[in-house]
Amino acid sequence: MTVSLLLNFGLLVFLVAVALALAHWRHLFPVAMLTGLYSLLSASLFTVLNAPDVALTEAAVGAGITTVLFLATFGLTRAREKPVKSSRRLIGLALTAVTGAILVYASLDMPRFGAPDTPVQTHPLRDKYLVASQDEIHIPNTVTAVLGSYRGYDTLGEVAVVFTAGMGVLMLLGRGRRGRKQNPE
Amino acid sequence: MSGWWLVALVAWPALMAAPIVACGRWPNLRETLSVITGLVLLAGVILQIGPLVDGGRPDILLFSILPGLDLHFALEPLGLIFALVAAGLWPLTTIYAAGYMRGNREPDQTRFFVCFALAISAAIGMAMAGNLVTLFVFYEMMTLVTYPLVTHHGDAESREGGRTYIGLLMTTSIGFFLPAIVITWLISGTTDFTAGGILAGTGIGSVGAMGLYALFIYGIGKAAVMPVHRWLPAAMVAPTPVSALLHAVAVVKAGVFAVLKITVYVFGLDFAYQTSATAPFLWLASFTIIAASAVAIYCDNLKKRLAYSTIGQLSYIVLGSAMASKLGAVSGSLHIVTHAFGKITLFFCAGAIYTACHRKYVSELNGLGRAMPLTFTAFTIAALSLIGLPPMAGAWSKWYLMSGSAGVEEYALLGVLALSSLLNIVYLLDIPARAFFLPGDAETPKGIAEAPAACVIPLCITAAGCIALFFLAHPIIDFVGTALGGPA
Amino acid sequence: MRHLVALMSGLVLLWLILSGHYTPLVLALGGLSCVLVAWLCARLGLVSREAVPIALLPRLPLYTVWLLFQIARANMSVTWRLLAPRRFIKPGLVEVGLGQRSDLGRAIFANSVTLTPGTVTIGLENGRAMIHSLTPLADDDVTEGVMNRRVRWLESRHARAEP
Amino acid sequence: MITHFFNQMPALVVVVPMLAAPLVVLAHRQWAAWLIFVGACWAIFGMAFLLFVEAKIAGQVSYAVGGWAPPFGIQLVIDPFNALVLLLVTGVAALTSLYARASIAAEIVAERGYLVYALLLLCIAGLVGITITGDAFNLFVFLEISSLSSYALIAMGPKRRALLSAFQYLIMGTVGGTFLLIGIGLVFMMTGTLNMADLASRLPPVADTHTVQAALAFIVVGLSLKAALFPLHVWLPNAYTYAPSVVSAFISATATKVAVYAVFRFVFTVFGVDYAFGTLPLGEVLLVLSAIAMIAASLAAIFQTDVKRLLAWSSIAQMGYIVAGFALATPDGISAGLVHLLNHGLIKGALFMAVGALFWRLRGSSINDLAGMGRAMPVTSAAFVVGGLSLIGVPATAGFISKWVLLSALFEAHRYLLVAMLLLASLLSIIYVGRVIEALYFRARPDDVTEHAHGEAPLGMQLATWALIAANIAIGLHATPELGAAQRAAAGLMGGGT
Amino acid sequence: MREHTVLRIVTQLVVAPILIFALYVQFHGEYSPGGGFQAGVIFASAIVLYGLIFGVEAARRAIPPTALRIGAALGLLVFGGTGVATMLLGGNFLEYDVLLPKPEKGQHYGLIIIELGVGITVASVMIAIFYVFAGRGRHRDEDEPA
Amino acid sequence: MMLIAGILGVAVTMLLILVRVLAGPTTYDRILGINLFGTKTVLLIALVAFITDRTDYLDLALTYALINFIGTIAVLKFMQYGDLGWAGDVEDDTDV
Amino acid sequence: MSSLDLLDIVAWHELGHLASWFLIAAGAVLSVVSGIGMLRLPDLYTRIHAASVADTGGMILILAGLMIQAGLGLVTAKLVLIVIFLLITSPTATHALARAARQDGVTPESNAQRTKTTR
Repeated sequence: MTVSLLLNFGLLVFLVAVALALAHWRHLFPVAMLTGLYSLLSASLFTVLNAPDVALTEAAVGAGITTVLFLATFGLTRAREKPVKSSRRLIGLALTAVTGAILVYASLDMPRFGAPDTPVQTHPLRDKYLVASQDEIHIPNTVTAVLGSYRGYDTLGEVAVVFTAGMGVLMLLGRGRRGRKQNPE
Repeated sequence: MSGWWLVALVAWPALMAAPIVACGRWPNLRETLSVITGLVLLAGVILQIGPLVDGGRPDILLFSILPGLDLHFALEPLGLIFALVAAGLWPLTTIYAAGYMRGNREPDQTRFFVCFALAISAAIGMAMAGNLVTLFVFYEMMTLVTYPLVTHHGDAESREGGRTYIGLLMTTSIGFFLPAIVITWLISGTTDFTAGGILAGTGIGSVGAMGLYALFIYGIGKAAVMPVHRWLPAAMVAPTPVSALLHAVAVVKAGVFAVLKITVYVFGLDFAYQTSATAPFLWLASFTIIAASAVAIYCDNLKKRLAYSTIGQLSYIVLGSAMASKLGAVSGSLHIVTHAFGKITLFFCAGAIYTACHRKYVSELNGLGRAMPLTFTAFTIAALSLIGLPPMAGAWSKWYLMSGSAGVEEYALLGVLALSSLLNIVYLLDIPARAFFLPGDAETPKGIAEAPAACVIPLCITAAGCIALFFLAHPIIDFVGTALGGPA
Repeated sequence: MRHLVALMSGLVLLWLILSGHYTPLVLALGGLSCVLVAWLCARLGLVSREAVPIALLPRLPLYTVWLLFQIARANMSVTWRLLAPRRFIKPGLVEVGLGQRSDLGRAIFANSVTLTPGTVTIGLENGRAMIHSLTPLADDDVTEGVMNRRVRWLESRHARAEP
Repeated sequence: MITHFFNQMPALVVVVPMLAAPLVVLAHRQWAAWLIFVGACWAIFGMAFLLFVEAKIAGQVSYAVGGWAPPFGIQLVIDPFNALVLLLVTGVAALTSLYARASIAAEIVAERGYLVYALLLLCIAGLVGITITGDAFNLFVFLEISSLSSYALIAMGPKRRALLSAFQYLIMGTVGGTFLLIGIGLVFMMTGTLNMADLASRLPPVADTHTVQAALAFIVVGLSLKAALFPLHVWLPNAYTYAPSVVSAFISATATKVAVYAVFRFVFTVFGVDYAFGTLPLGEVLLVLSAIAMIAASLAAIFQTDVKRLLAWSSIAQMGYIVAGFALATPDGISAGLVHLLNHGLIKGALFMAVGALFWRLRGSSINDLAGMGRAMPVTSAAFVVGGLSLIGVPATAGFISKWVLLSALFEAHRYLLVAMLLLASLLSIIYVGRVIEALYFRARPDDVTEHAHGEAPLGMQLATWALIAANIAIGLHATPELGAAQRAAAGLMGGGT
Repeated sequence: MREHTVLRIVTQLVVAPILIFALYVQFHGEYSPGGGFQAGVIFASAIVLYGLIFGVEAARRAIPPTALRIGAALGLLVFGGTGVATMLLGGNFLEYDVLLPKPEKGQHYGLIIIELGVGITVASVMIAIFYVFAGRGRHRDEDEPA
Repeated sequence: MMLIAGILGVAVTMLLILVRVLAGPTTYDRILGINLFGTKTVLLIALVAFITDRTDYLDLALTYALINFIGTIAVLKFMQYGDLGWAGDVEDDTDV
Repeated sequence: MSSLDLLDIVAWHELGHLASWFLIAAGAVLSVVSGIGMLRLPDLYTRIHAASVADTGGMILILAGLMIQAGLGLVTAKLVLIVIFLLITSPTATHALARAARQDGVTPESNAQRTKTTR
């Protein structure tokens, strides 16, 4: 268990380092690449945390698609971030700090991570999903059972989200935008 | 059944607005229709006199907007008086307006007549309102439909005037009137006008009542108690028939009528007297009377002078209400009538002068009396009525005001009234005096140069009305008196 | 057609290895998947000699073993250099003429070179490969042409089929 | 079979628009897309009405998606509170469907039209989903659907700036969504459940922890961003201004309202009024913010030169009214807030539709463009006038009802300062509405605009606009049913149970 | 980048395995990590790879945008349609029990169908987004057909 | 035990690579680092799969093995052409 | 079953264990060394060489160690697949990288450019 803990810790430190670099760099190439790195790290972390489904998602999306889409977007725009007024950056920093502070505040009373007596572990949901699902749905991967059946409605919603995103992109950037009726500014 | 009469009367002019719009392309038809509408309305209102004198109180609860908040019509003597004034003067104004608008080739005449009809509808609605909410509904409706009339010309000056007009009226009504109604509702659980007042017996204290009354008085901006009088001179940018309507028939009368009605039926004369909720307004109204009259003296613009005169005269009525006595209320309601006839005549005359020779400043009127004898004779009669000289109608209202003041033992008010009469003489009689006795300048027309008949006939009729009312005043007083309780 | 069959069998094999569930349902889905992928590959133009290099198959195992051996050897030498003082590193560039007749062969050569630590192909065009090496020794290894020959051997049947 | 259908309505009301969207994409042709759009919108409107009635009779309608009993599966709940919101959303959607055809044909290139319909349907599905779900995470999912579709729709606006404003909205919306998600995560961590009713019963024991406090903060802030609650309103003026007319109309009438609904669904149902308003000072904070919103946003509205932007600022102010009502946390206050939530939806929908109709004719929406249009498009202008009066709160319009109930609630709660603020904001609204009306009727058309700037908008647009206006007047004249429904909802919320 | 020999060859070799792997992930969601969403993304990344090397036009010829549009819609319809089917069969929305006589069988098949729906939509949308984005680079600003 | 050693080794390597990625100096260095990082992730996941005895995690590793290089290629292509969709056999492919 | 057989099995087991141990440890060491190389070496091209140590040697050794752990079966097959795919894709990426770097004008740190040609 300690190794896992150590690994968690190490990966988190890596994540923080990458995140800081992400925030720091103005040129967008390295940023696009670093997001790839970020996803590699998170995938590892999720694996270590025993969440292979999430890790696989992260792997599939982060390794293949994210970088490509980032770059494609740069192709549409420009590869360098516009310098932002320092005041706005300060505001952003302040907001981030406040959010972080609240999170830290929130963490003061959180149940211990992974402890068996946390509300999440003691709630009847856990038994239902991990035990009863084997009888009710008969498939070994409870994650799929939860996502597909118990919370299938959420998943439907998420598919709709993906569909929305796709249609939105098609609408905004698809064929013939140039020809659309446009008022001069 | 009789309740539906009220609804019909309120709805009638509004409904007739549609055919008036439809006839927009044929001016003759349109104006005939307007006049007919007015006459029918008048007939309808007159038909109500009989039942009311017999003690009938038609009443109808149309439907409720919110629980306890109804659209409720009810007719009682005060309302009938106001309705009669409005309905009676409207056809005349319409005829006059037809002549005036054509004589001056005004644009958008259809819109003008439609708004006119709607304004009358609103006035009748106020007259027949059975509760505060209904009163408020039609009060606001009147503000809104008269706004296009004020802004009629659409140029920068009239837009500015219109802004002041609607801005001030809406501000006061939403800022003070509405909360006052809400408070009344919250305190008493109803807004229905009831004899003896709905606030009586609710345990509201003297200070509270005083504050509430202030909210009402300043909420009803149409009553033009200083300092919320600014809209009235501003509205003078409108065509003269509009001014006539605003200042004599619909708007300002609606304001003071609302004050009167609230004093009598919301506070109740006894309650108001006991809590002396209205007392401060004796002095505020007095101040308004004197100040407005003083300002009027210095106004060279004829219509503006009349406007300030109106402000002063309205405060007579507020004063009457604020006395919180039967006599005060009677004199106030009487003054609604007499001032209506007097002031509409004056405005008709001003409009006639403008139509005939395009003069709008007092200083330009020298010597015009010979060219427009009918007009200036009528002007003189009306002026005398406002000043309060017998045998003009105004004499009675002033008389009762004075006795009212004496009745509530505020003798200082007598002085105020006397002083104001003096000032009235100065600024009103100044005009016919110039016209008749001073020599005209080079451009003064020689011979008779009256305005079109459509303008002159109405003003003659109203001038005659001023005299006739002198003899008809007592039935009115008795009639109103039956409706009022409270200390005499 | 040959290639399609080969592709299909490859896919089926892959599926069987990946799946590990041999119920009728899963197998049926697997069959469908293979057909779908094959059809898609056909549409993408991926059912060709280049994309399904069946001709290499007979000699591939031997080549792989040899290559692994090379990799092992190179690993040892490079690992040592990574830790040794800087002077043991003498990078250099070599241009090598390629004898392979097909692009497939050239690609295999380039990747094999890259795979062996110590050498990396940094250019491949017009029948010539530009190779960067960590040490002259490794450089010699390539220029000796051993790997070149091996790849030629690997692709010989394949290349013959080329018109 | 029929009863089965009735039992399925809570799911159908979401599923119909959600599945109509892909059908629209498959149909591809614009008229077919429109027909599907209209059919779906009216179908869910009908269902929403039936559900409303059902919720009124039964007190609460609950539906277990997937047949899994509540804490295990996702539950849809329709109670008097959200039945009203549902009615608003679907009603406006139904009218939007009539309005959309001409407006979209005029503003969006033809081969893209079907996508606009699809995204509108998705947006509707998202909003309806948020409204009726009884599950915290599910709410987030549908929030994302509605947000994503609205970003895209706003970006379709006819000016280039539309992209920028959509981007701005996207950034803030994403932050909001993330906050909400964090909040839900924290709550989940403390209770182990996502079902709102279950949460409500499991939170009290752990309510006194930093985690739950932070969760409340995150959820409220996140949703307030979507609701454009001052000072989180920054995205709204641009978004409403540059969006296509039909999108402005629909979104202004529904999206922020649903977000406010969601805020108070969490605050009242999940966290409980005693906790949020008693233990924590949420009520005071919201009251102060809403007071500022009323005044500041109204002032800002006065200085706008574009009518859509003006209305957008006014929306921010009006959100202040709504929130003020809810934040009183008295039965009267909540019902007043709810009444204004509905009324404002109707008012703003009507106004934006009217402006859209003017835009349809003018290709512009600045106040100067509108000069003299009262004569050129009398019917539309009249609609705007009535809508504007309702916004001001003139009697016999829905706005008056709002103002009345809000004022009485504020008086009851002895919040006299807020009364003053509310009145002041109303007065400011006279000024900004007045500016537009003045331009419509009392200014001459510019001389250089002669061609094509005359004649009314197509029937569909007018029909939709006037239907909303009629609703305004109807409510203004007879609001007893609405208030009754709102009071039932308030009673339910104060009772604490879902 | 077709002239890049190594990349071209390797891409040709790798696309088919990626595709089959994607379908494996798709259909083994019940047994091992993954499911429709991941499968869709992996599937799409194969096509993306192909598009990178052979050009978007080539990819578009093989998988036309219309097919993607239909696919995206179809996936959502498959998922939602399953729910509607359960309603028609007398259950609640997405209550797969009623699909087949045995509830757990119904659950199993229901899950397979909806995961398929997820996969189709995700793959289609991802590819479509790639088409749209990648087809609008600096090289062809003018004659852009997207 | 041995697995732990393996994990530690991989983790340390990751750290070293991370330093290189963040240090640069050229973009290509970074890309190289990230690419290598991908391989390390594959190893890490495989090792974790064995340590937790969940061999189905290997699918994850396989995913990376299959598609990790797509990102790298995309970056390279973009750096070269500024466009991802371009077929690229028309211009400037004269190679040395 | 004789005791000898039993011993035999245990020995085999131990041996497998040992081999696996060795392979993984060696892989880890190679990995780390290549990481050090990544930091130490002077320019991009030389660093590529360092990287390829981890890419090939480290990877193969560790996965081979795992294969021994898993024994003959599907798991090993999967590991083999991983190895194969990595062997195909990672040099490709490296090559593409090196080529792009060169075309971009990143010059190798090299004193002599020798050219030899074999047939």
